Amino acid sequence: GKKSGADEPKKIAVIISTLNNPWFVVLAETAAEKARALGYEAKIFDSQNNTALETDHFENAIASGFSAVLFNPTDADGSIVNVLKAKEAGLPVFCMDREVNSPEAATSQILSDSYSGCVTIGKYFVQQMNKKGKYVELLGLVGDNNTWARSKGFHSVVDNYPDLKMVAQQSADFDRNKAMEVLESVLQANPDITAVFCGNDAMAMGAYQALVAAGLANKVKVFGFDGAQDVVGSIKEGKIVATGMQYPKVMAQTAATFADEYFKGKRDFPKKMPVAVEMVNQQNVSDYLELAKN
Amino acid sequence: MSPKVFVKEEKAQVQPPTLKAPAFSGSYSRYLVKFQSLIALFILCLIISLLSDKFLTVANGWNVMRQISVNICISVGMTLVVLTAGIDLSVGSVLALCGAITAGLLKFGIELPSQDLFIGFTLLGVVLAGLLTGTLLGTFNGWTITRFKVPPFVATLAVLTIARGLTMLYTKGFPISGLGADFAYIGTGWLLGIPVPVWISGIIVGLAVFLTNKTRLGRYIYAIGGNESAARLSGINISKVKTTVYAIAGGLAAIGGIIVTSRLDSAQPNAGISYELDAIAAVVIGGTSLSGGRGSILGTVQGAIIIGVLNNGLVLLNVSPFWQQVVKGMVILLAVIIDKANSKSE
Amino acid sequence: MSPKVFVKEEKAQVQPPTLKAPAFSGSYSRYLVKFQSLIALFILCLIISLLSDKFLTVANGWNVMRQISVNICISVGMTLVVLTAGIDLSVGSVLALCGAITAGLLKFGIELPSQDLFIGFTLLGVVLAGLLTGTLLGTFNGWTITRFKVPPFVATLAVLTIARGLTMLYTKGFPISGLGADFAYIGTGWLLGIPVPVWISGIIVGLAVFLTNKTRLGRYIYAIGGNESAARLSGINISKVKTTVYAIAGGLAAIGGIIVTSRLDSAQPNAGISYELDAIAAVVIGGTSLSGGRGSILGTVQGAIIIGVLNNGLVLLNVSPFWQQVVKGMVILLAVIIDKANSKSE
Amino acid sequence: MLVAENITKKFSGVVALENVCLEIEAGKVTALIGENGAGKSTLMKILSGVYPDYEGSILFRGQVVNFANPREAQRAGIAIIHQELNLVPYLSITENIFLGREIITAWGTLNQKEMRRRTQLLLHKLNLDVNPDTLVGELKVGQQQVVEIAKALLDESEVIIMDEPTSAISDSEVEVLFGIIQGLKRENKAIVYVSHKLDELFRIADRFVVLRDGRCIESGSMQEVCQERLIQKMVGREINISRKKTKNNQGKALLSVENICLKHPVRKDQSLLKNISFTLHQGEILGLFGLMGAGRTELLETIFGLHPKLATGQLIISQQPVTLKSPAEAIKAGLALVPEDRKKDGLVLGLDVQTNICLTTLPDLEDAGILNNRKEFSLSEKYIRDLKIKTSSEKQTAGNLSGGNQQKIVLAKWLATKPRILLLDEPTRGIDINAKSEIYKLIQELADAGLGIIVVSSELPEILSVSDRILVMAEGRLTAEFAMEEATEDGILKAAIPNTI
Ligand SMILES: Nc1ncnc2c1ncn2[C@@H]1O[C@H](COP(=O)(O)OP(=O)(O)OP(=O)(O)O)[C@@H](O)[C@H]1O
Ligand SMILES: Nc1ncnc2c1ncn2[C@@H]1O[C@H](COP(=O)(O)OP(=O)(O)OP(=O)(O)O)[C@@H](O)[C@H]1O
Ligand SMILES: [Mg+2]
Ligand SMILES: [Mg+2]
Repeated sequence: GKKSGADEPKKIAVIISTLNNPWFVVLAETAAEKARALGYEAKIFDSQNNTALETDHFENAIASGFSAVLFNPTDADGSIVNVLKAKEAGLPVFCMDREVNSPEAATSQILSDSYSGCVTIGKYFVQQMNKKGKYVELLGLVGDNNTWARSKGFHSVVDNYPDLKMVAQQSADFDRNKAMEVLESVLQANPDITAVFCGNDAMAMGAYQALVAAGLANKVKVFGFDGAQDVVGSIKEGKIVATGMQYPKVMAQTAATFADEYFKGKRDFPKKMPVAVEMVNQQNVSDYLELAKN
Repeated sequence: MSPKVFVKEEKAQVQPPTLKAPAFSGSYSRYLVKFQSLIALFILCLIISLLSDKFLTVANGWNVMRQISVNICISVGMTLVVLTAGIDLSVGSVLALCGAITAGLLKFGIELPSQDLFIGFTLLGVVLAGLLTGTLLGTFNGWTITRFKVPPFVATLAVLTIARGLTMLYTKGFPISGLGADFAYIGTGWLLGIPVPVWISGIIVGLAVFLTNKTRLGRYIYAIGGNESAARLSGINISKVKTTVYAIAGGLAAIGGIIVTSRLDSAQPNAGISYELDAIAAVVIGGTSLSGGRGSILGTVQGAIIIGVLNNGLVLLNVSPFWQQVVKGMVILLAVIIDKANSKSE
Repeated sequence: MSPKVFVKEEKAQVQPPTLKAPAFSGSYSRYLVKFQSLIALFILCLIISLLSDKFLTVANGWNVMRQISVNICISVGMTLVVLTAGIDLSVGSVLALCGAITAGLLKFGIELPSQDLFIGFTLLGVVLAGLLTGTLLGTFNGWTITRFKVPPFVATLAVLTIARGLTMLYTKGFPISGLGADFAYIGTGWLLGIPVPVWISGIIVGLAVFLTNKTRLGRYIYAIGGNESAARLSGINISKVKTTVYAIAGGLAAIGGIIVTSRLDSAQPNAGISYELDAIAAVVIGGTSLSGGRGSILGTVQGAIIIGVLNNGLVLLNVSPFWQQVVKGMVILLAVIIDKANSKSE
Repeated sequence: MLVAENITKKFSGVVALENVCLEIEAGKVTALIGENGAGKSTLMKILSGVYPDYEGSILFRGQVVNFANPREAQRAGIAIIHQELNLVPYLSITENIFLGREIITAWGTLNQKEMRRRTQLLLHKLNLDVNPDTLVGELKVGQQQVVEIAKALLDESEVIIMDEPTSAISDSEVEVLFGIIQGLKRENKAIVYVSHKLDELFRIADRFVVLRDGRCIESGSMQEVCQERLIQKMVGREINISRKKTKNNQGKALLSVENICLKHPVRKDQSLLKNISFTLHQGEILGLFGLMGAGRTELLETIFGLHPKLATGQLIISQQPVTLKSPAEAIKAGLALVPEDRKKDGLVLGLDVQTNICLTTLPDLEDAGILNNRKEFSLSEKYIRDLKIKTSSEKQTAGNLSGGNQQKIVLAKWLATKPRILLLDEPTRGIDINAKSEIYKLIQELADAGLGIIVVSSELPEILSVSDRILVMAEGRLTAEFAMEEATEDGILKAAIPNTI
């Protein structure tokens, strides 16, 4: 048997939407590390982008005696029930990066604002393109709401310029290989594009690869989102124009610290704590090289 | 698919010729009490409960049962399909589409602004609509398979893609959420101390056991899978039986979709991805042969429980997510090997 | 697997009895010129080229060929497996693991700090290491299937999960990028006006056609798939042949992994997800029977081309991502139906 | 009662039937005879609704009928026992017999009790003493054939077609079947009986129809015809099978079997073979007789290395003790086994004739590891010629050939290995008299060439006509050995009947 009681460290569950993408791996592992550093047991759950599996994780976490959840939801609406379930069971939930659409459910939400991040990128895009030209957008998974938050933020700016023409909008599932293949095909039909906007950095790298193979790397500007290490490096080398820098580590550490404070009695957490997405481009890339290192 | 009449390697359960009729026993023992995977399941539970004191609790028991209820719905349909020597890869997408349609109709009804028309739906209405969608998609599967002789693998793979696309079109890629407490009862409520989804999957299992053992259709399903040409020569309408089976599988996927949607209070456009693999795994671990004709519903239920316990146990034991996959693969392999070794030495 | 004596649907290629020996022609026509899906492919190409003038260009031709080269590598292995009436679901994960190991060894070598040991690898070394990994995993598949009689579906499903877990463990979930220009040549280079991946897949297809038609192993593969027990009685070592076939499939998945990794200049831990479905689709569209014993490598190549052309065409025509899936599913279904209708009326 | 007029049927170019007319009368047994591939089964399948598309017309009780499927024919009163077994292996005997016509309770559920009861009755009538709940896959081929017969007798059909019902059953079951046929005749049923066993036909048939190459050659009353004439009509020339003269000069011992035992694969405490010892000499044809289930097949399989884990005992081949652990080793040691079930163990039905023939000898057909198509072709061509295999070409799919020709392919593929010891398990099952005599001739030639041959057969006349020496088995034991001079039908049968009954 196991001993139970006060001398055993509290357990913190880190429930992450997916570990199939390095960005989320960083988020998860930082959160777990920080929790461990603060003296707790921590365990990572991978929801595999599946809200139903996430529900299972919550149930299992509650059943097996976890005391708090550091949470990266799969879906803003679908995950609400899960958060409420934890709340009912007396577990505080701290959302990281993605929010759940319920003001009361989570104890606190530390959010990266994809929409406004992409607004910023959209503005820079317009500027870099001189308000005209043909471009391609590569979407992430079409069933994923982050895909649309980013796409909408971007289009909220770019669609105001009629001379910026989107000649193709295709999905590449956040996947590097798929992005390359899709862009290869798109380039056959539209060799005259001058920019590609990608919903994440993996796709941006894939798109860049396709452009290199087609000999168009110098003519077409690639924009990404996430702030992945290789993209930040590529921005420095001038291969990619810009990306949105999200701060997974900051968000994860804040969430873990909040949990620690919660256990110590603090209750008045900010309901929403936005962590701005900063745009990385050629000018400021040196500030971010260190940050992007994993 | 394999009408070998005399299978030598087979474990032959030769019964000594008894002259007094043992009434039902024979046929029962074959269909029902084939607790093939039970030993593997038992070992698995034993190990987990030795390692974690949270495993063998009532709460966790309901937990596991509720979690596998969706897989059980799908796997039961899959078992019927596999018994006819077919396969249905479309169940995951069908689940998503039916969930979306149920949620969409419940929340928005049907609006045709051009005609100034609005149709609202009751809870029963949307559930029936969801079921109907699933059954229709299943019927479509059956139709292409029987009418055009498209191999089931391809036909249902195509429907997998099509249904996923339709889900995206219907939802425009966004989840449909906020479906109300009544609807949530289906997935989260309790009845007589048992979670509603467990009731639903239990009833489905009961009906399917009845179907396979006690009805003509069930008999025909086994016959078609065992030797299709013999079944045809016996005057069985192969197309009708197969189409019915795929329709049932579609309907059961729809039920799964409704449960998932209700549990989450939200229809996710990418729900159910790769559920077909879980379902087929449950079917095969449960001892049903992919070449048809042999297997049982209760075997599949055991298979689903093994998978569910495994998922639950790995989490309870705090296995890291990356290791989880390795361990899960190994355990599934071991479960089947133990099972084989066991049934051979018998 | 299906010893039906009078297969009605079968197109019997009865040739008039020729008295003079037709030397080679006969057996060639059986294995090679089974251009089953050619009509579907032709119609598809026709429609796309009518709708987009960019489709029928040399550049786009190479484009499509390069894009399908990975699927062709995998599908060729899958064809061999399916011909023995098996299936290999693990190819996608094996591809990812082999890609990761190749990239990892190339970039970091093997470091054992405790022993103060560092082993660097040449390009050839890492490629061989990747190949070896794939072949070993394939052998493992074959071993569990033949030694423990685990159904191929389950055995390879388990390895699918295990290999994915190992990939995650090896890469810790991060891509391994920046592999250098030499390595990139494998996936992106050109040789004599033809992309290197196309060379690779072409050579593999050539070898596989040779294997299936001109060697003992090939004959045995067909025999095992056609009637395993007759093959066993004929003195064929079933286990050896099957293990070899799964090993080849693993090795070819590794080649696919090396190409993908080289093309992206990066090994992605989540590479290859659901590639097995694409491969099986190519195999089945190409006319190979999932119950084994019937089919051909060149059929599979046609199947892969159909899928590749379809993916390419949908993007060229800028079909919306929502509709793409619907259209893709429909076209695959239609392709198979046309094919069936065509081979019947012949 | 049932009249077929000018039936023509083509299979993708091959004409299987051409303007065939047939009349079947109530209360009579009409025998349908012809060589392998003459079109007998095809004609029967047309009558019973299996092939709905054909040219010509069928009149049943004076009315033109066109059955769309076998079920319609069955409902109209035409039942058929197919030549190829059509059973579902994983269903029980009861379930197979009632397949497609289950008895339903008032609740709409299956009435298992009643179906089981009626099955029990049927099995009793047919003298098959097994539990109706036994899975058909667990039955021996002969027992399966009995189940197939039971299926046809379940409904009170007006016309019962029997396509080689006795090809897999032994004499005692044949007697039971003939009793039943007599009963059916008395009930004024019409029976069509297809068989290659002419002596059977003379016992039960009233009329005969001879088919050759898809054409009706002659028909008439059985009384007015003699065996020679029938054979001549069938084959187009004369054949006579006579009892061979025995050789007395025994060659060297080729194969000695010592104390072979074989455990039951499931019930480990029981044995399928018990202490079997015998010797086979060079140039000798050793007949192995026994009733259904005596263990002859198991014996041959054990010798051939198919049961390495369950078998014990010693094999001595040419004075060398050997242990055979797999068919591959057995082949290397000079053994060849022609299995009793050609569909299941003999042929890859989906592959062509050439590939099937060459399958056992591929290493010899290679040049530097690459198969030589010319060698494959000439090998298969040689055997197609030598064994007179009737096929449109060596590329024909094996599954499309008639049963007899399939059997010849199996023989060919084993002869190609140039064996020293040939094990033949029911080599003439389902084979026409012409082919049979050819196979007998072949066996004789092979023996003369110095091979040792073991022939398993359930037909006494066959055993008596081919063997140099006869062994008899019952319940897994050797019960008797006869030199040819002292062999009598009575003596052999007595030894074959198990003591326990
Ligand atoms: N489905 C089919 N496709 C092609 N040819 C066929 C098919 N069925 C039968 N045949 C051919 O038709 C001819 C007649 O076959 P059938 O089976 O009727 O012969 P049979 O008289 O019953 O012979 P056996 O005595 O060997 O049973 C043969 O040449 C056979 O090869
Ligand atoms: N795989 C098996 N499982 C169980 N019992 C078996 C199996 N194989 C054979 N038997 C039993 O072994 C006994 C001997 O069978 P065997 O096939 O050797 O008989 P046989 O003399 O060749 O008969 P037949 O004339 O039918 O070929 C039979 O009683 C049969 O029921
Ligand atoms: Mg016949
Ligand atoms: Mg036998």
